[in-house]
Amino acid sequence: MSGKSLKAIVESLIFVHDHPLSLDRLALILEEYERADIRIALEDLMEDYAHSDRGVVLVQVGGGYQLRTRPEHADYIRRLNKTKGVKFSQSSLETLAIVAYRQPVTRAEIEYLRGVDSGGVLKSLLEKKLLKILGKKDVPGKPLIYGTSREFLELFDLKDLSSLPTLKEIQELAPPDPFADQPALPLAEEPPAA
Amino acid sequence: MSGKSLKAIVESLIFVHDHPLSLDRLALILEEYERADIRIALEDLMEDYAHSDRGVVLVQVGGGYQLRTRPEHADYIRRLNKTKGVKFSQSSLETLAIVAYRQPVTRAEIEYLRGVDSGGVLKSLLEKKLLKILGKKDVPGKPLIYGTSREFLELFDLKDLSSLPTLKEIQELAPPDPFADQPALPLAEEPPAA
Amino acid sequence: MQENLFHEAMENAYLVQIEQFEGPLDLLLHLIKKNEVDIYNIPIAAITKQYLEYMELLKELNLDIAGEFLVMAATLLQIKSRMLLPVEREDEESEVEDPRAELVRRLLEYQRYREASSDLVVRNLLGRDVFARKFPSPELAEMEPEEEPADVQLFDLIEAFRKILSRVSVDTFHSVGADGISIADRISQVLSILHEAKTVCFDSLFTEEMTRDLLVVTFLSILELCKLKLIKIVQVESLGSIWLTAAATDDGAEAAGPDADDLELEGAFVG
Repeated sequence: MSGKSLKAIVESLIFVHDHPLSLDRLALILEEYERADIRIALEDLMEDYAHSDRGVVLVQVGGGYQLRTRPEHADYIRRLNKTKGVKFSQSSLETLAIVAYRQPVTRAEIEYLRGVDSGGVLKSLLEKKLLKILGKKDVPGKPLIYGTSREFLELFDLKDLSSLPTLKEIQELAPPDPFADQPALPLAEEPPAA
Repeated sequence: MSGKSLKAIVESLIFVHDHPLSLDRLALILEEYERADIRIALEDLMEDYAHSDRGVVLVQVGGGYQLRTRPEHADYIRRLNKTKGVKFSQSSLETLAIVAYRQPVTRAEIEYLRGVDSGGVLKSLLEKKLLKILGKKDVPGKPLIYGTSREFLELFDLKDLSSLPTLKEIQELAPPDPFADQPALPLAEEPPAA
Repeated sequence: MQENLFHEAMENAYLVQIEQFEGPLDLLLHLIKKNEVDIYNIPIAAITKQYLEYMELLKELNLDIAGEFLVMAATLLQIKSRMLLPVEREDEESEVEDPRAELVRRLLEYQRYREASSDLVVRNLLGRDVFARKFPSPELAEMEPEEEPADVQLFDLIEAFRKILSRVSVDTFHSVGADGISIADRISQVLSILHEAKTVCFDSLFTEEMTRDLLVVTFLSILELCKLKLIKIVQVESLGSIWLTAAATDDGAEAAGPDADDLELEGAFVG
C-alpha cells in the first residue's frame, strides 16, 4: 500500500516509458539502489505479472522491459483505434478553416490560399460530411463551390455559423505589445520585518 | 490466467489509450458486453488497484478512467523523463480558476474579477488547450465565452468539474469593531439577525 | 513609519520583479495584509497613501504603469473623499452604502479566486506529480489508424486559418498594404476601369511595377468581384488570355455595390 517499494518504483518507470527500459538504465536512474536489488525487483515483477489474469503483461523485449497488452486482446484494441478520432491532419484543418471562414469558396481559391493542390483533402472532407457542395459558381468553367455542413457545426459544438469566432476576436485578445521586449526591472521588495 | 475476462479487457484498453477512457466509450467499443457488466469490471479494477502496492493506480479523471503513476514516485520519473514538469504563472492560475468556477465566462467578466487585462493570458491558455471557446454570449456585442477543457481536468487530476474543491464562501458581514475609527461596512445583502 | 516603506526597501536592495503584483487588486490585498488591517474596515486614507507611494516609485523607476493601476488610484481617492463627507443620519430607513463596499466586494472575490488558484496548483498535476502514458502504444501503432474527426477544437481551426493568412502575405488581409490600398479600394478601382473599358485583359491589371502586396490585393479583389457576381471572367480558348467584363447592369445589380454581408465577412480577417 505504501507504493514506495522498489518493485513499485520500477513498475512505474517501465509504465511511463515509451520504450523498453533496460536494467542498465534503471540502475542509472535509481542510483541509490543496488543493481542486484533492482534485478530482484524486476524478477518479482515478472513473476507477479505472469501469475495474474490481468490485461497487461510485462515482457522482455529489445534488451529491456516493457508493459504490453495481452496479444489475445488485439481485437478489442483495434476497435479502440477505429473509434479513436485520430487528430486532424494539418491539411484537413487548413482546408476546413478556409472553407469555414471564406465560404462559399471554390477549390481554386482554397488552393490559392494554401498554395498546394487540395483536391484530395476536399474529397476526404466531403466524405466525412464536414463540407458540402453548395452549387456551381456562375463563372466560366462552372467550378463547384463549397461550404461547411451541419456536421461541421456539430463537431465544433456551434449553434450556427455566426457563432464561429472570427480571427479578429482572437487577435484582439493579445494585440502585439510594443513593450514586449522591455526587460523586467529590479524593484525593491518590502523590507524584512524589523 | 486466461486474460480474456472482461476486467482484463477493460484494463488493457485503458492501458493502451493515451487519454482517460470513459464508460460510454468502453460500452461503445465492447458492444457485445452489457454496460452494467463493464461498469462492474471497472469498479473491480479500481478496487484491485487501490488494494495493491503497485507503482500504478487507476484514477477517475477528465470524465474517464486512466492509469497513472503514484505521486510519491514523481521524483524517479522526473529523472527518467528529465523534465521538471509544468509551471504556471500566477496570472495563468488565477485565470484558470476564474474560468473553472465561473464558466461559461466572458473576457470582460474575467478582467473585472482580476482587475487587469487578461487577453494575453487567455490566448496562451487557449493555445495550451486548457481553455476552450464555448461560443458567443447572446448579449449585445456577442462576446466569446470560455470554459475549461478536458485537458484542464486531466492536468489537475479532476474527475469532472463538480469535483473542483468548493469555492470558499465570502464572509458577508464583519463583526462591528468598536475601536474602529471608521464606521463598519454595511456589506450584508441580508440584514443581520436583529 | 509606513511612509518610507518602499524607499527603505530600495535601500535594503531587496530585488523583486514588477510582476510581483498581478494588478491593483493584488497590490491592495498585499497592502492590507502587510498593515494587518481588517479587509471589512479598510483604513482607506492610509492604504491610499501607500498605494500612491507605490505608483510614485514605479514612476521614479521609469516604469510604465498599467492603466488599471491608475484607474484604481482614482477610485481610491474618490472613496477617500467620500469617506470625509458627513454621514446623513436623518433617514434611517435608506441606509447609505459605505463608499468602500464595492471595492471590498471586489477584493474579497479576487481573494477567493486567488485561494482557488493555490488549491489548484497543489493538486497532483499530470506531468509534474503523476504521469500517464502520453504516447501512442506500440500495440496501436502496429494497427492501421482510421481517420475520424474528433480531437479538434475551435481554436485549432482559427489558428490554422491565421497561419494560412500569415503565410500568404502579412499584408494581404490588412486593410492597408504597402501601397496603402485595401481590397475594398482595389475593388472599386477595378470596377471603374471596367466601366470605361467594358472589357479588360486580366494580365493588364497586373503590371510589373506593382508590389507583391498590390498583386495579391488585386487578385483577391477579382475573386471578390466574381463572388459578388459583379464581373465575369472569360477565357476564349484554353491557355488563352483571360478577359474580365462587367456583369450585366440592366437590373441595377452593379449599383447595389458589394454586398454588405460579404464586406463584413472580409472585415473579420482584417487585422
